[in-house]
Amino acid sequence: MTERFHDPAIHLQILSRPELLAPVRALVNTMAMHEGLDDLAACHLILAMDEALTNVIRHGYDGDPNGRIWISVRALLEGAGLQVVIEDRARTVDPDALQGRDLEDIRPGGLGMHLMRTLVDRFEHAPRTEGGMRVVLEKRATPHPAAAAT
Amino acid sequence: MTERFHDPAIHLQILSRPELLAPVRALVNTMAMHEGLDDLAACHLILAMDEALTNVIRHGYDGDPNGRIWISVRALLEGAGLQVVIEDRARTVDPDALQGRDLEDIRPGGLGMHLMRTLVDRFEHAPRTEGGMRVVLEKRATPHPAAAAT
Amino acid sequence: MQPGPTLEIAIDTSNGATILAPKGDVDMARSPLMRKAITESLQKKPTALVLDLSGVPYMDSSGLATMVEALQNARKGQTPLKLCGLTVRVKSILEIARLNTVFTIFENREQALQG
Amino acid sequence: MQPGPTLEIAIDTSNGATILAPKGDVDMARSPLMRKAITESLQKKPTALVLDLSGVPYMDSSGLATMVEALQNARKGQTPLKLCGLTVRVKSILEIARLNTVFTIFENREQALQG
Ligand SMILES: Nc1ncnc2c1ncn2[C@@H]1O[C@H](COP(=O)(O)OP(=O)(O)O)[C@@H](O)[C@H]1O
Ligand SMILES: Nc1ncnc2c1ncn2[C@@H]1O[C@H](COP(=O)(O)OP(=O)(O)O)[C@@H](O)[C@H]1O
Repeated sequence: MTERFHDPAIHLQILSRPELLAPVRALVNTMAMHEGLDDLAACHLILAMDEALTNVIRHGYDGDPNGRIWISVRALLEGAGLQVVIEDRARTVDPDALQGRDLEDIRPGGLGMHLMRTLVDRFEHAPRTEGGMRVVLEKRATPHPAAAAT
Repeated sequence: MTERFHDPAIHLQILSRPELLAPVRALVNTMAMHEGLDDLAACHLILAMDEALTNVIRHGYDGDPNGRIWISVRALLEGAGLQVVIEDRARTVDPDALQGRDLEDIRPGGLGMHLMRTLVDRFEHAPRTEGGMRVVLEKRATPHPAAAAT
Repeated sequence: MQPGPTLEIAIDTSNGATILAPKGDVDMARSPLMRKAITESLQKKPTALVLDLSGVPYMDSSGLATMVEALQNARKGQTPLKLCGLTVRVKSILEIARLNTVFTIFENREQALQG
Repeated sequence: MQPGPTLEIAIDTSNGATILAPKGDVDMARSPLMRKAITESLQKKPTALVLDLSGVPYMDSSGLATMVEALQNARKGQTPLKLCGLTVRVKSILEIARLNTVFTIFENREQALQG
């Protein structure tokens, strides 16, 4: 897998606090535009990241403002795009249990899982061997390129 | 010193690449506005940080794109404001030797040291015991408050 | 000492209708502030509640949830809830959440007040 | 494969004068692109070179250095160099570097072309 990516250009460690979502979005949005994503693609990537971080803060760390979250951001090697990896040492959950709700069922909340799956070209949610969870998000400038294997 | 600050809310590790200046400025600018700095104060803090990072990339790592730079950002405890600490493992220099030039001498370059000293309420430049340099920058919402000691 | 999250919300009235115009990203940190403003406005039983989102460059699912809750509460009190001024990004987010057909959406404030 | 830094620079001409309007932050990554555009423009010996900075929200010392160099080269070629459209942030940065009196600065493009 490593040969598919540039070095992670940026590693972040943040505390599990809602007020840090905006600065992290600003950083990734700027990187995304630099890596060739257009305005909406950049928006969709930062929304997926925001939803993942919100879940870690709210459900993973149960609102504890001193949990640690690690975020690494790197350019994709093949074509323009960005990868964001989010890791925590919070609650470990079975990804299959986190399905989110049916969108036809209009009610407040329960949108995050659906948004993450819809917004990016690659979405992975897995337990870490060290405990906690890892979310991988990838967004390409031209979604799902046929030339991904070359 | 530690009791004067909140936990560093954000730790960053970036590679010594000019294209990463913009994303880091976006992050710190958003945090600065959240911490109560006005638009110009936020601009002055990110400019001072930008100058420090530019010097590390250009002079410290001599343009090597794979040097590591660590940035930590925290809120000041007393009154609104932000502290940014920049650390590297590049060349260790004597801070007294880095005076920058006289502003009356109009020529391209040599402005960075002057800007850093002028733009923030606290500026420190020191060798790290582990090698490399550390720059400390602090910007308050109300510059130089008399109540700093309370 | 750390200033909390703030969301500037301009409140206007027009012929008995209330217009709320938040300014800034509506995310997990800020949506509770929008929620509070909406709840307080609905309690005053305006003829309509207009959310002017022209100053909102970004919204996440906590903002969407706040608006869905607002819609449900508005319906209970029989107050029409109208959105207007959606930025390109927020429009796209509403569409992806398939909420664009759930809300009554107008181009701008004037049309929302008339419609 | 990594797209390099880009700085969109609109180039206009008016009565023999050249107007360069960069769009974006002019920092260490982007100032070489502005430098190149300025050098190429000066070589063509326009009657004046106007830098319209209304699309530049931010500039660091590498951008300032580029402009000081531009001023020196413009003087050598006896081409008047004029700045206009400074945003509040860029104006403040020029003042702190005490370069605001070194450059000839106009409110907008029209005044720069006349002045
Ligand atoms: N990181 C996590 N740790 C534990 N539980 C989680 C995590 N992420 C999501 N969940 C669970 O999955 C459910 C669905 O998540 P989501 O679709 O984001 O909706 P919401 O967060 O609004 O409830 C959550 O309600 C929560 O129970
Ligand atoms: N981190 C650093 N490592 C080594 N030398 C440095 C560093 N920062 C500054 N310097 C030296 O100090 C000088 C003045 O820096 P500055 O005022 O920023 O101007 P400039 O970078 O444009 O030359 C530089 O030219 C360089 O020789």
